[in-house]
Amino acid sequence: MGKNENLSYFLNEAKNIKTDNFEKKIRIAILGSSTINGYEETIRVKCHQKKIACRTYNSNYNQYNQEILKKDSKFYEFKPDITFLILDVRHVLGEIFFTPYSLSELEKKEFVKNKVREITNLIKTIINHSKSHVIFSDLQIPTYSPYGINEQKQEFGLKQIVKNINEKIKLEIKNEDLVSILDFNEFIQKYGEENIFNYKQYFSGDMKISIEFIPKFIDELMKFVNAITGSTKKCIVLDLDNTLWGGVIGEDGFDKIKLGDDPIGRSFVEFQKRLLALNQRGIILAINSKNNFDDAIKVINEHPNMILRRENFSSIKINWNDKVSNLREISKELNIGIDSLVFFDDDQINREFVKNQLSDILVVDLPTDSSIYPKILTELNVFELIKITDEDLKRRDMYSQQQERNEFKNEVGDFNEFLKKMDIEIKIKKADNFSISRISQLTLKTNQFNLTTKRYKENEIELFSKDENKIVECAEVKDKFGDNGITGAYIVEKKENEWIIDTFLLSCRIIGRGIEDSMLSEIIEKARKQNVKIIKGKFIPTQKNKPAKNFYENFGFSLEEDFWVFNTDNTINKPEHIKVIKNE
Amino acid sequence: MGKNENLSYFLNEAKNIKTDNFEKKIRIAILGSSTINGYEETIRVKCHQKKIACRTYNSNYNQYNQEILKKDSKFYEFKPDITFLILDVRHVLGEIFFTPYSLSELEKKEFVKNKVREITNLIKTIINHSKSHVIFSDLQIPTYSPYGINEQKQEFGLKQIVKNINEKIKLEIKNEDLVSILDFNEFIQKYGEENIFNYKQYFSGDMKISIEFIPKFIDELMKFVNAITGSTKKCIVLDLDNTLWGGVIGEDGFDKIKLGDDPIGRSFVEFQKRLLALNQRGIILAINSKNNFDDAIKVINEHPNMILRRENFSSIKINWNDKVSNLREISKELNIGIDSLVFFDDDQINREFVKNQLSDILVVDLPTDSSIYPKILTELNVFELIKITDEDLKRRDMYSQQQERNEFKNEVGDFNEFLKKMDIEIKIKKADNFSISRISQLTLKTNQFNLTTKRYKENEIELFSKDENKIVECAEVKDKFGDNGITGAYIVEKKENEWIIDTFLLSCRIIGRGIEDSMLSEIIEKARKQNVKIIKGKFIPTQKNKPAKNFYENFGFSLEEDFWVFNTDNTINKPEHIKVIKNE
Amino acid sequence: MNEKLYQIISKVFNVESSKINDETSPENLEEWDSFNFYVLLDELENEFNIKFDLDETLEIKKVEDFKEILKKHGIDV
Amino acid sequence: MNEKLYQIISKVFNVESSKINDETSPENLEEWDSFNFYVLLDELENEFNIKFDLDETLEIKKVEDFKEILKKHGIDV
Repeated sequence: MGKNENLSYFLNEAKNIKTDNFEKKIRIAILGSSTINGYEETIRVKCHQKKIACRTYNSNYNQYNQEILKKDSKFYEFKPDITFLILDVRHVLGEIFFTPYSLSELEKKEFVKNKVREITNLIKTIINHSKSHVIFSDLQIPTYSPYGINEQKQEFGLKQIVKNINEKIKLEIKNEDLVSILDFNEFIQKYGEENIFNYKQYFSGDMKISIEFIPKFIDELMKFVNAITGSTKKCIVLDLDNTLWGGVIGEDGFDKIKLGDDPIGRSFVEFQKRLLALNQRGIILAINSKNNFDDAIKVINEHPNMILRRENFSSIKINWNDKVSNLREISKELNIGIDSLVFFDDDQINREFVKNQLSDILVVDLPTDSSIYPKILTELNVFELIKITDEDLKRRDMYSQQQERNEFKNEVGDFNEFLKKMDIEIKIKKADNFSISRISQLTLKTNQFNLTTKRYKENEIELFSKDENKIVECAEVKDKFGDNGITGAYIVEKKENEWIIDTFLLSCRIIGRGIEDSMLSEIIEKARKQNVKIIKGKFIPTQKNKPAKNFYENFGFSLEEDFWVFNTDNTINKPEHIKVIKNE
Repeated sequence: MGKNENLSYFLNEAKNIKTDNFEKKIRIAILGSSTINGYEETIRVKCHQKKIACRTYNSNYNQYNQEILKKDSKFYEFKPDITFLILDVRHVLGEIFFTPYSLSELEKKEFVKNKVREITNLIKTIINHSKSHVIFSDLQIPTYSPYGINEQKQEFGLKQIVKNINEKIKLEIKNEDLVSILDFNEFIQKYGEENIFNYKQYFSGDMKISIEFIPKFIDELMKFVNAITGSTKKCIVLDLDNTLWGGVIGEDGFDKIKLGDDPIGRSFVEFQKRLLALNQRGIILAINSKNNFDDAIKVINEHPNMILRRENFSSIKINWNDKVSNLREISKELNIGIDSLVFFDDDQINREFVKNQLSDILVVDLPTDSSIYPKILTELNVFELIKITDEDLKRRDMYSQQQERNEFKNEVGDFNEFLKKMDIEIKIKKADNFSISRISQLTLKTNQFNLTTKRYKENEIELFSKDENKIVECAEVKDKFGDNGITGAYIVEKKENEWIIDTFLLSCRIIGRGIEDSMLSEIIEKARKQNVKIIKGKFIPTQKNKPAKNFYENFGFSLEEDFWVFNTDNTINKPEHIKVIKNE
Repeated sequence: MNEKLYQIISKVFNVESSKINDETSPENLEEWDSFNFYVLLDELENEFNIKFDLDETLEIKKVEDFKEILKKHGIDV
Repeated sequence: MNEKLYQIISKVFNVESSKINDETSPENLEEWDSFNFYVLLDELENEFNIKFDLDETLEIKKVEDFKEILKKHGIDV
């Protein structure tokens, strides 16, 4: 992936990028108070590596103020999707950076207030004049105070001034969905100012991040790009032996594998704890291991130092099948694309085999040293979400319920019988503040049951929801096994005599239970009530949305030119086993 | 100085330290929640290098709780002067470190409250059961949150939990003079967690600071040791050409020296800004340069990019004398010891000459690259004070006034005439909350006019001031040129029939104006009023207190065995030119 | 060793190494701009594990000057 | 090279290098304790610019094992 390449690699690669024909496209503006040469080239290359077509815009040196405040600036003309605002603490503080004594307590407070106002004003101006996300890189807390060790006991020392500015900006933008904060201090903490700040480059060209560390800094920016373009991974598939614990269960046995208690064992426990943290945040875990099922599951169920237990895994493949078949099955079972999976396996041959067969999967190159596993996981940066929705937090439970559903299905045998016994209930809701970010997330991430695959950012959904000529609604799905959360959505454009379905999608894990039919019925009934005769919708084929291909046809729509059309006088094929609650 | 030596150097050197006979002595306890092997050896060696005799105590692995809470523990038995309490964030947070989600907002707040209570309780217990300073190393803000980029938008994310604990502890101990906080996050920011935290060593032996970085961490501890033992430097003496500006004024001329405007010039401006910051905090600046006075002073007075101006320098030696003579004169003129000076000169030959002739001075080894000067200055760590008093902040002004006084003296000619015209006024004050820390600082730092050179920490002075059998008073000195602040102090032990002067000292810069006589007269008059006949005092000679040697004798005391004795029936030799105001 | 220097320069400036000689300078090579000059300095420092002084770097006007400065740091090119 | 290893060991453990041989272990050298063993590992990593795996380090019981592990990392001692 070229992650460890140095800046000249990126500068040269950037010249070699041909016009990208990737599905995902993004326009990125970088505004900075210092020299930001090299940033845009690096981000374009890193986007290219992730199959994101990226256009960039760079502000002129320290011209960010004018660019933001003048509404006809080149910056607004560029129409960015994401704007990174990178201000340097020396620049913001001016002389105060060196001589905080020159101000009284009161003046310091006034100073903080003014700076917060200036910066939030810039951020809000961007939001008001564009549709761009704004990522503000917060101010670096100085690593040196002329107060020395006394800094910590000052009422309002130099560091406190900066901390206050950061905290207050954070509060100001808290409710702005389009604004996020890049934790610049985390970046400094990780690599150290000693390395990141190069005095020579600073005096030579006002570079605040050394040339050596620009690619690492761009990785921090890429977290946001990944999240906003919906390139986030959903599921971590794990091998067991020497991946979740030290040693081989089939050879060493239950009592001899290394898990806790010794240095090697402690490293695996730490790795599991970090996996658990991701799992609790909504990243699905699965197992793909060549082992006797009984041996391995016993460790998972019974080993006293095991952190991850059976309920943490949404799919468990412990068998003697090859790893690729298992991965395909996991993808199918969880109803998520192969490109949403991350695969951890200590065995290099397995890894190469998987890479070779499944080019879309992210295979993590694990080192031979298990003590590095936790660090590797932490630095993957592929699980970022611009906003963590309730659905994300509930996902883990939802997948466990899914397992129960599958078992129930096997029990009941007959599929129709099964559906009837599922007690499915759909709540249809208009888009509101609680659901807008989730609906946007669904349009960004849903690939399989998505009729038009139009991607909409949060602010676009918000705009649509206020448009009187549009219907933006989502479906919250429950059944006897639990709550699936908001898993379906549609957007309808209302014209005088016909309605056009702009977007219709369903989270793949609930396809095939009639929920899609209930939702479509809902649209048709609504049109009927308003005396609209014609409902039209397109199916735009992609590599992934075959499951939705015959949806309109099966429902009774007929193809007329580009559109599938339905006359609302016809009978509606509404599923009987589903209870629909309208919540308008 | 062995500053860049690695840990094995310190481990071995520690074995070679013979019983130190240094004047400065310190007992240091280190309590930690993780492995702290190697810390005590390194700190002993670093103290030895600074001529501080150091004894250390190490808590057993993670036994800090018991050691602090049990009043008969080995820790209290050790009677530390300084206790470092070094808790690791993982240890304090426990499972919350990995899975902050498991708690609700309310539970998180409760958690923060409990942790703050636990830790401040530990700190306050140490203060109550010992006379030790406590230095609490604050908790490291995690560089990784399972929330990812969302952490910054969480109401109460993982990092916020830690920040809150740190902030609240800071507030809790704000008014505890014996408690300071070591900014552990600054340490991480400087060198980077990548380097400081070594997973292998962590899993192997619960080491939270990698072996490679233990000596660097001990440097952070040494800041407090220097400050508490009064080893702080007072004055920076600066060369001019290629030290305060680029180029040579005598050759390049006013317009050609590099100061601002180009990379080299910017590095000198930055260096000057950092010097200014120290100067504003009370560190005296002086110039020692071989140059034509007029050429050089013109730059200082008139160069548009000069940051430091004439008023920032308390002593200016621009002449063709050798550097050592100039340094001796500066020391004499400012009345501060050679060992309180730091000397900056780009010329290595000058530096070696000075090191050779004046072994007590700190000569900074400047690199050939001027862009590194600001970093070198920042990392010297020799200007730390445990508490910055008003006198520290005023010192710069006081030294400028001193210059005016000298000029006035030259003007007046006759010394007695000069003294009369000085309008000296002394305010004698009992020690109170405003002056206790200053009085302690004076006992710790005064060497020349100090009759017994007894060193007292703040808590000891506080104790004395509450003792009915002791007089603890200080003298605030003013004259027509300005306020010298609290520059004299004495401690008298009252016995039934005699008073014993335990401590009598005067800041060296005001010696020889009769102030010492006024202060002593004050003690004698007080005794007379209480019908005490005998005043006794010792003169304990040191290498530095010759100026005070004949003080008692000149005043009319007579030597009886170890003591100088005065009968209060005798005439008091009270200076007429000084106005004494009592403020009891 | 001459070659190694040319190689690094050609890599950073993204030009054929045959276009590099001792007289190459910003005047005759448009790929040599003020920013990638710093990138080049950085790569040379890392490659040869040396640190240039700020004032040394300000003296560099053409490829030959790189050779001089590297020689000063004990790197024979 | 053997000498270099012995030299480093002798420096870290603060014993005469003549007291070091392939069979030297915590059993027969009291200066070898669990902490300075880690210090030694750290010095060897820095000296030879290598990184040991955690499990490799757990296998070391005597000086000879250091030789084995260094050989594995391409350092011929």
